[in-house]
Amino acid sequence: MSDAHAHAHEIDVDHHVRIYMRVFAALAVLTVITVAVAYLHLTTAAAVALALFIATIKGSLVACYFMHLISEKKLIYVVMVVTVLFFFFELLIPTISESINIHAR
Amino acid sequence: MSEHDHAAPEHAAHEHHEELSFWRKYVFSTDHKMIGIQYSVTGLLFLFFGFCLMMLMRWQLAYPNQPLPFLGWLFGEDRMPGGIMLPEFYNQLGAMHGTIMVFLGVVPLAVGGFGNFVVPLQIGAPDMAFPRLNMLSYQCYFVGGVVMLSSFFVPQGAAQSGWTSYPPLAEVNPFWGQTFWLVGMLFLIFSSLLGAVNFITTIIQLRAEGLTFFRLPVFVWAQFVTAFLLLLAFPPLQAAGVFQLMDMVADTSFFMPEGLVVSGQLASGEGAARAGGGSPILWQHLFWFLAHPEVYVLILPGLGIVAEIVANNTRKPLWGYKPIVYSLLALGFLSFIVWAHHMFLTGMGSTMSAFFQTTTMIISIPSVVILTALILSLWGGSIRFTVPMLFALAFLPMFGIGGLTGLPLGLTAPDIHLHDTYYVIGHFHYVVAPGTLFALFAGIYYWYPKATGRRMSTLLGHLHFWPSLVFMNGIFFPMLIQGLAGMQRRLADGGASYGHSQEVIWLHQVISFSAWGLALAQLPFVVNFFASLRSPKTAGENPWHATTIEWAAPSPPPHGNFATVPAAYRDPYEYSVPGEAEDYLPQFRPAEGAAAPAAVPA
Amino acid sequence: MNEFLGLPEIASAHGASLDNVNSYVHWLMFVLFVLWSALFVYMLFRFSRKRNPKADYRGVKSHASNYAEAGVLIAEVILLVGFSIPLYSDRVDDLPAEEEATLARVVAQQFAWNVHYPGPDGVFGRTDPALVDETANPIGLDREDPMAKDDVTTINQLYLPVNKPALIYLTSKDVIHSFMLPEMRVKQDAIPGMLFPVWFEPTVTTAEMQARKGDASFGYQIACAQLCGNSHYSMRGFMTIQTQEEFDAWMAERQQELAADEDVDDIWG
Amino acid sequence: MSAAAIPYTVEPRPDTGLNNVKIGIWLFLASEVMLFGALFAGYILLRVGDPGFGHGSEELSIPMAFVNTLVLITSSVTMVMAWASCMRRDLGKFKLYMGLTVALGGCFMVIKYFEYTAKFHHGIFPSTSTFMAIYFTLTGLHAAHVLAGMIVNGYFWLPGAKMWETNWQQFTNRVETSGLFWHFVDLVWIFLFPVLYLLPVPYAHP
Ligand code: HEA
Ligand code: HEA
Ligand code: CUA
Ligand SMILES: [Cu+2]
Repeated sequence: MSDAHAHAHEIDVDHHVRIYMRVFAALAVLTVITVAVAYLHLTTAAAVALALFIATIKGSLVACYFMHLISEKKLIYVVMVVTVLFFFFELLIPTISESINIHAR
Repeated sequence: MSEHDHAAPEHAAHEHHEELSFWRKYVFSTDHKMIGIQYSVTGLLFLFFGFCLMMLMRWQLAYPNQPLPFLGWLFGEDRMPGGIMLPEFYNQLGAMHGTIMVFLGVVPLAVGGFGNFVVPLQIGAPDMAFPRLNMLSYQCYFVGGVVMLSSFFVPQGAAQSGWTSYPPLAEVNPFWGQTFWLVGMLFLIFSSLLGAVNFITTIIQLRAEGLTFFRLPVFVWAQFVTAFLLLLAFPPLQAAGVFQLMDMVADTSFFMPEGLVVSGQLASGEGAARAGGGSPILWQHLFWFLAHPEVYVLILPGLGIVAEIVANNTRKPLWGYKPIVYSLLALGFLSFIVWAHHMFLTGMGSTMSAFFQTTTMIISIPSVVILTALILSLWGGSIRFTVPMLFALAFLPMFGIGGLTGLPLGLTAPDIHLHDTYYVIGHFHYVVAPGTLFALFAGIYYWYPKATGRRMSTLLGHLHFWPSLVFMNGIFFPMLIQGLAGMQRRLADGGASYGHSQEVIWLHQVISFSAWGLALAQLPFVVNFFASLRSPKTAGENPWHATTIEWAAPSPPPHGNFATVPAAYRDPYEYSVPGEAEDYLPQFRPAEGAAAPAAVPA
Repeated sequence: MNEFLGLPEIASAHGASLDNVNSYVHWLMFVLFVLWSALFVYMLFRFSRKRNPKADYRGVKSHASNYAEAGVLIAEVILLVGFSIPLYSDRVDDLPAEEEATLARVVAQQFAWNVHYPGPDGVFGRTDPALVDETANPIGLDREDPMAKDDVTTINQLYLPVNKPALIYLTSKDVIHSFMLPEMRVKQDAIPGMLFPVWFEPTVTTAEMQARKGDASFGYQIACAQLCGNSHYSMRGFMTIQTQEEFDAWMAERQQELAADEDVDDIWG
Repeated sequence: MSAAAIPYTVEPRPDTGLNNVKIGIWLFLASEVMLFGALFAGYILLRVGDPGFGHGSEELSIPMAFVNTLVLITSSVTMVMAWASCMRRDLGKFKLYMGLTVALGGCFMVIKYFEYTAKFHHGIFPSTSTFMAIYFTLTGLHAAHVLAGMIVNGYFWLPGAKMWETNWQQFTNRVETSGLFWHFVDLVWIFLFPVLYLLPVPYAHP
């Protein structure tokens, strides 16, 4: 039974490896782009937005393909969705403390 | 390939027959039951220690600046010269009481102890999913505890900035105590994270056949939600702890703004050791992002225990099992978005405060639902007033008072007056002391026969319960009155210096005598706990005639727990099923003539 | 109707409205607790094993509890939307104009409350941490600054006229403290590096309160409500509420003193 | 009977489709997400709140960090190849790729070391400014993760590989697990790199 299991995987593996190589290339190119963009002298807001945008793409590539998130089981999705939600609650912290600063002089 | 698959079980079976050495059996054990017992006993000892710290403080509060009779000399001239407590020692005791009770007492007992011992049994598993991780978790806890304890002996004593360790105070107070506190906390956090991973995996993966999620006992659900809280709420404190540790040892300024002048010395900014530019508020956010979920960590296992015991002793199914489960999940979720209600008076803008007031009011609703369900479960029951049931019943109104007093605190308008007064102390002690502690006592009385195979004395149980109930209220109700009068917390002379507390200051003596009385009331428990270890093994597998799966195992359960792999055939609390001869129908008992449950549990 | 709470005497314009919410919540809590307890105790008797040897598998069949829970929710919404949110917004958003208020800065430190009035010009002089001298100049006021010439500073003494809004800018020089005026129903953390406005309108002078209490030694106190170190427990300041005339006279006296000091400086400096 | 054997350590549980370790590592990563989330939240709060924030940032070496980014990304690929080699049952290839992964991790650490010492030589320490405090703390914690990953991977590379013979499936699962951790560490760096090194810092030159 587990032989069949392993066998099923073996068929995928070559296909997977090809994808890994493509992701590798994409990551390298995106890294170069990130650095290049930094020399464009954009406004801070634009630079932050762009840097985070590219980083998010790269991060998603790693998560989806290297970490196989793209074909993961539902349970893992549930855990990660909850986590990401709380992660955004965490990022509320600076906003709240900004609301404090409105009154500070 | 199939050879490999069988290798592991054979190996384990082999191990099972070997006599384990003393060290492997009691100290470096990977058996969830032994680890649970290690956690419980260590936790109880810390509870006792935390209580002792508090009894010392209670002398100073009742009789400020009078020498402590008999014991004063014990603490040395730099803590209690002439037996009179120095304020810095009072502050150390206060900070360590809070830290020890929360992180070294209740959580280890409720989660590490009960969770470890009961959860695998209740879901019909042979052990936790990761036994070695489990052992590591206990060891981290132990090291954290030792670090915390040893901090009393470092130069200038233990941490003295409250269990909340607010900077800048924490960072300008004596160096070693605070640094030890931080290092200890990092160990405790790591321990909790390992435990949380283990619990969640165990509950998801190791449920017995037929034990679907909606057949899980409430206690398992409570531990499940608790584990998620620990897993996702502790990391922010971990980050904050690292930041503060950097501030302590590397002179960074994460929490230190510019231009501080501490005791006449410029402490940050141009010309000082630190650059400044940090924010004290950041610590508070990261701390409370953990600490609010943490208070639900303190209560949820207790609620779970009470639910088990109420169902068992009313001899009927819990009323509103599903609402309880949904409320637990809602509590877990919402507890991540109420943290700033501890920070209403840090100058928060009105929009943010409106947001947090609203979430705080919303989060009280699931608690009301759970409590209502537990109370209404009594309706139609046939109540057996066993010792665990007494504690569980007392829990309900005590948690009621504690929870209700949370409401004025959750509304900013009343909180302006009540914040940082004894009202807050009264509020949360009602939930954690006659609330959680009672639930934990109930759990000990309830599962002691399972853990040891022996019964505890009912008489001693009564002698423990009734005075405890009286004294607990004698301690914590007057605090609410003091708080309403405006008396602040964390005062080393109990408010003697302030005009507005004069009218309620006499209550300190009532409280202190109740606290010492409470200590006496624990004697029957301690005696019962140890003496019952020598009583005959008469408990049998199922002394309470209960329905959940842990009662299918022998008492005490052997390594690997069950003689035959159990399965679940029905809901967890099938008591007094119409048409049955007995008044309980265990979850693990196959229905007559019925086939085994579906092979794939959903 | 709020006496049952045992709150301190009230001496500010907004205090009563805060107390009212406080008592409404407590009434709600009280009613809930009594109803639940009554039911609870009744059930303990009615459904004890002695009276009810055979449990009922189904238990409660009515849906009354849903209504009770909905009732709690509605009560909370009313308290929230009707009282607490607007009252708090009143505290932090509707600040009085500086011209119409008695203006002061309070700088907390271990373990004292430094009070800083802008003086007749209504403008605070410059302060600088580098100028701090714990005995002579605890807040580091720069007397060279023209705006600082008429500034009045005190330690632990806050004087305010009655029936006029007081607007206090609160900060701290070392650790976090909390500025608490129990009779005014005022409490606000004083956080280093931040400056918060606090406002209230005193309505009872110290003398009136002494008469009301029948205690000639009574004085309002400034309490510290946040653990701030060893002497947190005794970090006590004093607040005197006077009539406008008394306050003006006090302020004039301080100005004379300042002028006298300056003369001295001129002679010797 | 062998009651102590814990089910689903190797084979997936039918209803979840997962084995224990897989769930365990993802839960652990969830907590790591929250950890780095808190660190980022702190970074944003301090950056927005402090006018003197950027002091010292001009000393950061973008080339070194750029190279390090490529090193980590490459190590992620070798890691995933090591796992693929397990799946293909090619022990030799596995050893090669795993060795490379560990070596690249070491390379990252060495570059990091030079970066740090360069700072110290310029008199820049964590206490220099809030920015440098954040820089050292975040990269330091990240480096600690790299080190932890190297230790685990190193174990599977050399002594742990014995399990290949006794329980190939479990070994492959373990490699996958440590791979998940390793990729996560890489993922964190992907965010740290632009955020710490590349973003224009307000008021960097007072
Ligand atoms: C187990 C711990 C625990 C629990 C469960 C709670 C529950 C709640 N807490 Fe509490 N809280 C703490 C522990 C806890 N708290 C601690 C430790 C602190 C102080 C920390 C510090 O500063 O050091 C604190 C402080 C604290 C504050 C900050 C106060 C301040 O510093 O100014 C606030 C404010 O909103 C608050 C609110 C609440 C609310 C709304 C709930 C709600 O969840 C409560 C909901 C429950 C109910 C509403 C009860 C329902 C009851 C009935 C329906 C009647 C039943 C009657 C009978 C049975 C007879 N708590
Ligand atoms: C879980 C949390 C918890 C628990 C259970 C308790 C329990 C108690 N607490 Fe504590 N307390 C806190 C958490 C807790 N506390 C926190 C967080 C603070 C704030 C600290 C700060 O300001 O920073 C605080 C502060 C605090 C204060 C205010 C101090 C101040 O502001 O200056 C007071 C005052 O009386 C007090 C009293 C008590 C008392 C009398 C008990 C009693 O209920 C204790 C009863 C204990 C027992 C009944 C244990 C019995 C155990 C045994 C007998 C073991 C037997 C052993 C074996 C069988 C092996 N506590
Ligand atoms: Cu100042 Cu407490
Ligand atoms: Cu809270």
